[in-house]
Amino acid sequence: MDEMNLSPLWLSFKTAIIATIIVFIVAVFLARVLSRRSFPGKSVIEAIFLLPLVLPPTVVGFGLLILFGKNGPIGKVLIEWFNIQIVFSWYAVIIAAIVVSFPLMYQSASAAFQGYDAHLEYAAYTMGASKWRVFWTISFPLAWPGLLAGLVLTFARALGEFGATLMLAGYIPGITDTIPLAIYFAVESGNMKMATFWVIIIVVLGFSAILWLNWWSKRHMMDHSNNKKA
Amino acid sequence: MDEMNLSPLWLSFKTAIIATIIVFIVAVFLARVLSRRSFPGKSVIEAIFLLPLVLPPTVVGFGLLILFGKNGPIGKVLIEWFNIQIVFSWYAVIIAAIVVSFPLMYQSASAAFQGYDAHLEYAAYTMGASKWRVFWTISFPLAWPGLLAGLVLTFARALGEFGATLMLAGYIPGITDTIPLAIYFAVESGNMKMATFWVIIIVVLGFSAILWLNWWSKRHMMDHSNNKKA
Amino acid sequence: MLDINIYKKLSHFDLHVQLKAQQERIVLFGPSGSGKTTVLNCIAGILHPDEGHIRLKEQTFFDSNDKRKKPTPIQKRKIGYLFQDYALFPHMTVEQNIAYGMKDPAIVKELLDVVGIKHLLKTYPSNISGGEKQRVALVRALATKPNALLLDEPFSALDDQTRCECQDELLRIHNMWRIPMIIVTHHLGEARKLGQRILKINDGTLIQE
Amino acid sequence: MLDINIYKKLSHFDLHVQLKAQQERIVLFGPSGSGKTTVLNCIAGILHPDEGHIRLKEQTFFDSNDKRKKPTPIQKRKIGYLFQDYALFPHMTVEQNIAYGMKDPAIVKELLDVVGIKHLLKTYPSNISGGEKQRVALVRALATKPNALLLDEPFSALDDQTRCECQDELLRIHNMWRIPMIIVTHHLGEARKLGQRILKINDGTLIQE
Amino acid sequence: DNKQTNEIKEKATLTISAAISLTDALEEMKPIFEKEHDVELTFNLGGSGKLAQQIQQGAPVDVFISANQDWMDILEHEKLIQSDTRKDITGNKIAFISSKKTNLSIDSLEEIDQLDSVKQIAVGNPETVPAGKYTEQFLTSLNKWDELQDKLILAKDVRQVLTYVETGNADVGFVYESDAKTSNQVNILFTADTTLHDPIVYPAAVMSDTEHEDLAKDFLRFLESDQAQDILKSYGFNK
Ligand SMILES: Nc1ncnc2c1ncn2[C@@H]1O[C@H](COP(=O)(O)OP(=O)(O)OP(=O)(O)O)[C@@H](O)[C@H]1O
Ligand SMILES: Nc1ncnc2c1ncn2[C@@H]1O[C@H](COP(=O)(O)OP(=O)(O)OP(=O)(O)O)[C@@H](O)[C@H]1O
Ligand code: MOO
Ligand SMILES: [Mg+2]
Ligand SMILES: [Mg+2]
Repeated sequence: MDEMNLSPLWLSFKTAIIATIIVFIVAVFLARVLSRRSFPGKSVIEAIFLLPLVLPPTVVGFGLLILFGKNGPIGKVLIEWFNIQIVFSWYAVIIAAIVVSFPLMYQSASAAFQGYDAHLEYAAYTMGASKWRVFWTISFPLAWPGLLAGLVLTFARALGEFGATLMLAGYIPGITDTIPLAIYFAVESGNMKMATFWVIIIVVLGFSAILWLNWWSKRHMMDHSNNKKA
Repeated sequence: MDEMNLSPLWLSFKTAIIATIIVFIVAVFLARVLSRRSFPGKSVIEAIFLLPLVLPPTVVGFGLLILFGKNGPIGKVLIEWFNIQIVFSWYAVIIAAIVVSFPLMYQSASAAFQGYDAHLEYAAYTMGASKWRVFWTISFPLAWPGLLAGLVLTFARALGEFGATLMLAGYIPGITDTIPLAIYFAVESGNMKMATFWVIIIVVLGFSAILWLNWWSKRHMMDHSNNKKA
Repeated sequence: MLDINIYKKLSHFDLHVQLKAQQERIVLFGPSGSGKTTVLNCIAGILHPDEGHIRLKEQTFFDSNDKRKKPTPIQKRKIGYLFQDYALFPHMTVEQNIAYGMKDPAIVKELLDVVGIKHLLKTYPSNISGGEKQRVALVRALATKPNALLLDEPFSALDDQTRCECQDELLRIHNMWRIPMIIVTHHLGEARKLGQRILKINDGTLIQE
Repeated sequence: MLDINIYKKLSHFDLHVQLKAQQERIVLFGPSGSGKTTVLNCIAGILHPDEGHIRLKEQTFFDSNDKRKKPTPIQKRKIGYLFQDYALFPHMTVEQNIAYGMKDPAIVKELLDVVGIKHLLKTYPSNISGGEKQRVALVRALATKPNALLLDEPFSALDDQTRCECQDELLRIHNMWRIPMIIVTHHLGEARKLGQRILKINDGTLIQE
Repeated sequence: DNKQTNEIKEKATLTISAAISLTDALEEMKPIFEKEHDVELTFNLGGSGKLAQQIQQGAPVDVFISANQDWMDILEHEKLIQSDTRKDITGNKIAFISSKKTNLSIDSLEEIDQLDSVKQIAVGNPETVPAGKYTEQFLTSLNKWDELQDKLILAKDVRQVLTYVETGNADVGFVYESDAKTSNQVNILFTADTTLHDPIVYPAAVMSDTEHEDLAKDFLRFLESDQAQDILKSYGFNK
């Protein structure tokens, strides 16, 4: 504990937030597009989205390594065209967090968009609102309780991600050492003090973020339901 | 691959199903009780439920090991009173799966119970229905889309659980070797064929279960919404 | 038999309603927003008055003077209630909706014929018209054979002929059951036809007619 | 100006409605379940006929003979619609509901006074009475200053006085805007007062009066 | 009475927590020992640290085979093992590997300076992975460790090092010789001079609270037999 390096805190925080934002946007979009549609193979697509949850994170990490590695189909292109090396970089940390938390957001969002009365969207359309506006002002707020649940799960999962990160990003102090990795290596080396320290940090970080999210949601998204019982 | 031992398949299947059922019952019950109530500290309790998601599974496993180990507060009691040894047994596999998948079900269920019109429950009460009956015939089916999402997440997560299991249950062939553990050890011993075999098995298993669940749900729980567009 | 005395603060006025009903049909008549639905909700147990009491037969549902007594839960009050917005269960067919609290299948069989929704039994509420929903809600409320009946604008979505048939049926059932009924309506003709007593309410206060 | 010809199979009968309207008020009058709401839904674009056409001004919204043409999406039709079940947005205050598609703030200001819901502007729809909801939905539909107006039982939850005030206001607005209006009602007096033409519908078929 | 017959019928089960690198060798020994002693062997495999922590928390283990002395020392200090049974049963070497696909030409220790040209070097985290610790000692004694810091990818175990090298994401890596032999996609360029790092040994011991003390001791004895040692050698382990 002598020379405490706090870089994992900042790194984990940054990663979890950015990953959550990206996952939220992509998953909400996909869920909205797919939720009111039915076509053959939809179930299969949705099952594929769940893959990162079914597979142990190490295996997910292995798959990502094959894809994004120096010789992988995506990794190669990125290096040759943009000179971006994914493996062992911060990008790897972000990608791992995104991939493992995506299924949580997708499932939650998909259920949320089925949960309210579609009639209200029609009402908005009759008032001349565009698809985009109806989405943001009607669908999104009505689906919010489910979306919030997904957000919380996503953030927590992204923050706690370990197995896939370790595989794709390696453990490079100062660059890819998120808190979960720091905890893992502290535990493995029997440094229980250090491990406990980081566990407390990640719990505090996770709690504050989730409590803040709930508070924010109550204030800005759910004020109408607070009034319900008045 | 010569002497293929299929015990991980059966073990993983059994574990995921039993864990999912237990998690479903407990999480739905808790979510229902807490969802329509507000008291100081509720957010904190709900954040605690999310702990197993924020912490890396290995750390969760370590925590469980301390709780359920021979000298742990719970482990001690179980051994002395019931002569049940948790560590290295199938119980450990189940416990690990339950703990890591609980947050997914709880969050989903909690959102689901906020999502429908509480007025309908009152209507059922005026017809003399008991709390229990209203729960099963009104609240539960109306919350179903969200509960289904939670079920899918729970099953997938329980099936894929690895880190906490390895810590609490060890890798004991024939007793605690779930598919994720089998994959891990196949990879560790460089047996890529075996690893690939198990990855395929777990994907097929996960997919079949999830597709079946969706199919069953469409048949038995959501027939009214199919009709909506007719 | 039904004895209520309700005082409740609402956002724009105070509700103060006192009434006693034997086995009679009382019409609650008053402008929109005057507190009619709120009165019914208090009797059914969905809302609670700030002060007062609610009694039916020998049972006391609510009494603000008796501090130890908790309000009787909705499901123990045996009060049939047709909600203004119907509150049909969207995941059940019309038949399942009606069967949910059904005590008297004989009545239901007759009613279905008279109010003309027999052909909709296997349909879900999202697939029927507004007036059809209202009639389903009516049959559902009557099917429970309650000790008292609350009807919140029971026929507002019906055309004159259907409305007339439904009114007649309601009168017939009242003759049979002899229970207190409180009927909310805006329609003066309907009030005269259905009400043995008509109570006018305005801004939360009763004006005996 | 409004020219419709709708053929649509429903579960218990076929809907077959043909009508042309200039800038006039048409009342659609008929028993519960006869297809009135379905007609309005087709005009608004929420449902599509199996065959026929729907035109307003120079625009063709739907034409089953023109295979290349897709039905015009709801939001491009500029048709104001008061839904039978109001369809107020539960997460917005009354004020936000009305402002959602508002084109004509002046009209809204006047309307709020006349229909008597001004004191509810900051309230959420779950906290207002049935008749109040209906008036909010009316103001919301008028606020969009549409090219045609569809009103599905717009005054069914109102007491006689409020109803009368609202009717008068509607007439005044029609005189100002001169747009086609289709009004569904069960109330014969209302039909006579509002309708420049009354169309009777029964089991999906029009009977010109 | 009934209970006794049950006990006689049931075969004793010996639980052995062993460093994961020994998996294949132990699997080959299993039937031999089981036949000789009418016992069932159960292996609990994992990283030495994880195994030791399980034992600290009261996991029912009879024999522990660690891949390093440190964890065994800790257990001994906590009196969890029977000190007199502790023996070093085998050893290993650090191997310097590269992917078969690359044409790197470092064939001996003398050419190690060419490491400067490679971009990434995978190595077990010296704080947790024994192989990493030995690699650190080895490179430190060559005065290379600090110089190469920026190129090091720290892995959580030796297998991860292998994966990085196999997939070409790291140019080279340091693993145990026994691990290198499990992969047919890597070349062993050379093995480290054993004098340049602490001896790599695998200590084994019987647990203090074992219920099968004699069998456990038999198993340790068996591990030292020629038959067992030959098996270990065939997988790259050397005392
Ligand atoms: N859930 C609620 N919370 C707070 N205030 C409410 C709520 N529902 C209604 N109110 C207000 O209470 C008053 C009485 O409402 P109530 O629903 O009892 O009227 P009503 O007589 O049934 O009217 P209507 O004929 O329009 O249905 C109104 O001013 C209304 O705005
Ligand atoms: N969503 C739907 N899907 C299928 N059938 C429907 C649907 N809505 C209504 N129907 C049926 O279509 C017919 C016409 O319904 P519609 O709602 O147009 O009647 P309406 O004239 O508006 O009646 P009301 O005055 O009771 O509202 C009815 O027989 C009804 O059961
Ligand atoms: O299994 Mo080990 O302890 O990394 O050699
Ligand atoms: Mg009312
Ligand atoms: Mg209608």
